[in-house]
Amino acid sequence: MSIWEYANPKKFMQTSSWALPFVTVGAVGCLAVGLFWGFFLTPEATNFGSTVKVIYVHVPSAMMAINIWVMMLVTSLIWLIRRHHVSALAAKAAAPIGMVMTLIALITGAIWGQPMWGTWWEWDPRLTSFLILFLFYLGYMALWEAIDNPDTAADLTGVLCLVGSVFALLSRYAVNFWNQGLHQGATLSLDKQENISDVYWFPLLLCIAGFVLLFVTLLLLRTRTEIRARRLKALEQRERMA
Amino acid sequence: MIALLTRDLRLAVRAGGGFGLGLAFFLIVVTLVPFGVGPEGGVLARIAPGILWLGALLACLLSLDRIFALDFEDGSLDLLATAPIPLEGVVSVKAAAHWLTTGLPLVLAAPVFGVLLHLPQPAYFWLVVSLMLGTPALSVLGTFGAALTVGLKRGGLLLSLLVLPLYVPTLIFGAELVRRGANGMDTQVPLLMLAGITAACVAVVPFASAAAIRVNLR
Amino acid sequence: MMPELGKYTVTVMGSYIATIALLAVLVALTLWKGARVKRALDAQEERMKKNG
Amino acid sequence: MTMLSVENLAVTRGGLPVLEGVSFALEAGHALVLRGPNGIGKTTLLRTLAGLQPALSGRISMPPETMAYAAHADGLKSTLSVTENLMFWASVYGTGAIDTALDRMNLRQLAERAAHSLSAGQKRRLGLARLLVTGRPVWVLDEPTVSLDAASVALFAEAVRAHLGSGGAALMATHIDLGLEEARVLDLAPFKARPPEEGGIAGSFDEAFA
Repeated sequence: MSIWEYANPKKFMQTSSWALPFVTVGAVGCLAVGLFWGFFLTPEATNFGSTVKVIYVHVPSAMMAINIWVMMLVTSLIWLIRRHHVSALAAKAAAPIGMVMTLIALITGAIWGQPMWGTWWEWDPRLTSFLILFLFYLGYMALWEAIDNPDTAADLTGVLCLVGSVFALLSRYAVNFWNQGLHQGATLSLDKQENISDVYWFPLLLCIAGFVLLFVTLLLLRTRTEIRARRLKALEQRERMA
Repeated sequence: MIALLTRDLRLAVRAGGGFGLGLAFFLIVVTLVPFGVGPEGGVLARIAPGILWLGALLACLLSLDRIFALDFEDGSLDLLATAPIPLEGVVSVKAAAHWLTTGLPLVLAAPVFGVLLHLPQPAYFWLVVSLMLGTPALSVLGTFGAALTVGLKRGGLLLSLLVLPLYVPTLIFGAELVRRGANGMDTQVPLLMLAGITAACVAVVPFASAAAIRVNLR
Repeated sequence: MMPELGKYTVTVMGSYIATIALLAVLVALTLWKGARVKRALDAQEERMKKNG
Repeated sequence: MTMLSVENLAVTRGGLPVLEGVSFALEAGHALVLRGPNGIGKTTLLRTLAGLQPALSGRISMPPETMAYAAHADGLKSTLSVTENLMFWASVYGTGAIDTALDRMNLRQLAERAAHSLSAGQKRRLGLARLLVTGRPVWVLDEPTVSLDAASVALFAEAVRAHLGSGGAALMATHIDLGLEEARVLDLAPFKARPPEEGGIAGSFDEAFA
């Protein structure tokens, strides 16, 4: 039983339809509990006031924005190397989710920045990098939309994703160099968990789990749709040829 | 390969668009900026490095969609792909021809436009150096974008959307180099980064461009 | 029940509402497109079965 | 001597198989004409042979650097003169001599004219002259006689015959009769790919989905 079996569209459809109810329930549950906990039951922080509650949407969405791009990079590579259609279609399905996550991170960041820094938008390295990431998502999706032949589109977007990843990283470095910013360091992220007290940590963890599960749910749904659309296209083409 | 380069240059000269249009566009951008921000020399001098870099970048962008489109339409691209030169070589030559017809004239003309924007004295040297080092990367990356969109009917706008994010690092380091040069600050880091990015792009991106062309011709 | 958000009410509420609204749009679009494609594919398969 | 042999080849267009089980061999001094209705996959087959797209399955064998491909479009640059167009391809293929090609295709008087001032038939002749300057023995031609009048078709047939006479080979896709009596004709209709349910070869996606 190899993992590549799931790259077969039919197998993927079966497995995903089995798994969907579980991840959906998980996503809804984690998100509901996590957001409720974060919004209603956490105390104010001394330096942030009640705005600390924004981290429950800001941090998970920002994490997902980056992780989804990484996932797209991996699936693009799998497509380019092993030519599994599901892999390419999963990358296509993930892009809009990643774009929305980036948008959420940007918007909540701007709303949060207003009282904290006194401005809606600051050309801070992190914010700027996310804006650039947003542009990469837009370009990637636009390229998918523009090309008729699905395999050509998968190949070209895969190559774009590879090149884009390198340049997204490079931009991150360049932007850092260009302007040292106002943004909190990684104090609120996973690797520095000792910096954040348990009161905030557990609901944050729940929210992160919720966002991940929500992503998986949407990804499965969207990939199923893409597989069906791809099959529809193949059938129509066959009909035209017959 | 040399034959391809001379052919492309000759085509650019005959078509007339190559050298002239990019420069004229650059001039217009530089002319319009003072109308937008006001004529005070101090303000202009401060933003001149950025404006000059941005102008060069946009002028470069303008001619990108023609890199492969004409060869695709008349079938030359099919024939070049079956010819005994590697496609990686073809796209490199295309990028070189684009640079010679748009990048190089911009580099040479930039100091003149710098005068119009009150660019500070010490910055001229760095302006030319940064454009000289940076514009090849713009051409190579633009060739990649053009290769991705070669078969598309409405590729122009998409091309800009794909290519502009890739220009971010080059723009940042290029403009930063000029700004630091103008203020007499240390220029080593942006200089090395700019040169490094260009060198890496020239070495690696043609492979991606050639792959994209192969997919598009399939 | 409503927690005291003080002067940051708009900030916190705004972030949550924006997030939930964007996610809701994404979910709605996903489900809508999913249903549409499924219907189209079923119709196509039905037709091809009928025609042999 | 076999210049090009194809065994059990299947080719795809847009991810779907269009032809399957195509086999033939092309000997030096011979010509093969591919026939078949529009959309059967003549162009797809020729592009696959030229290496522009991968074959779905099957084997193509030919010695390296023997093929010259000519597509529907001639790949001419309209602002360059006839000589410049030919010189370019001659140097790309490393042959460098264009005089025989100019004479054989009757382009001598037009040598300095810009390509955009040529008539459709003259352009086509220039496109075929490009094949001569490649110096490659195997010509793969897609609709070589489109927009040629009867006299030019005869001229073309003469050029092909001379090429075959000097040990070359030609593979052509065409609707009309070229007047090349010695050419073998291969009708592609029997090789039309069947749907997978009838035992046809499956395209990449169908295969994965089933």
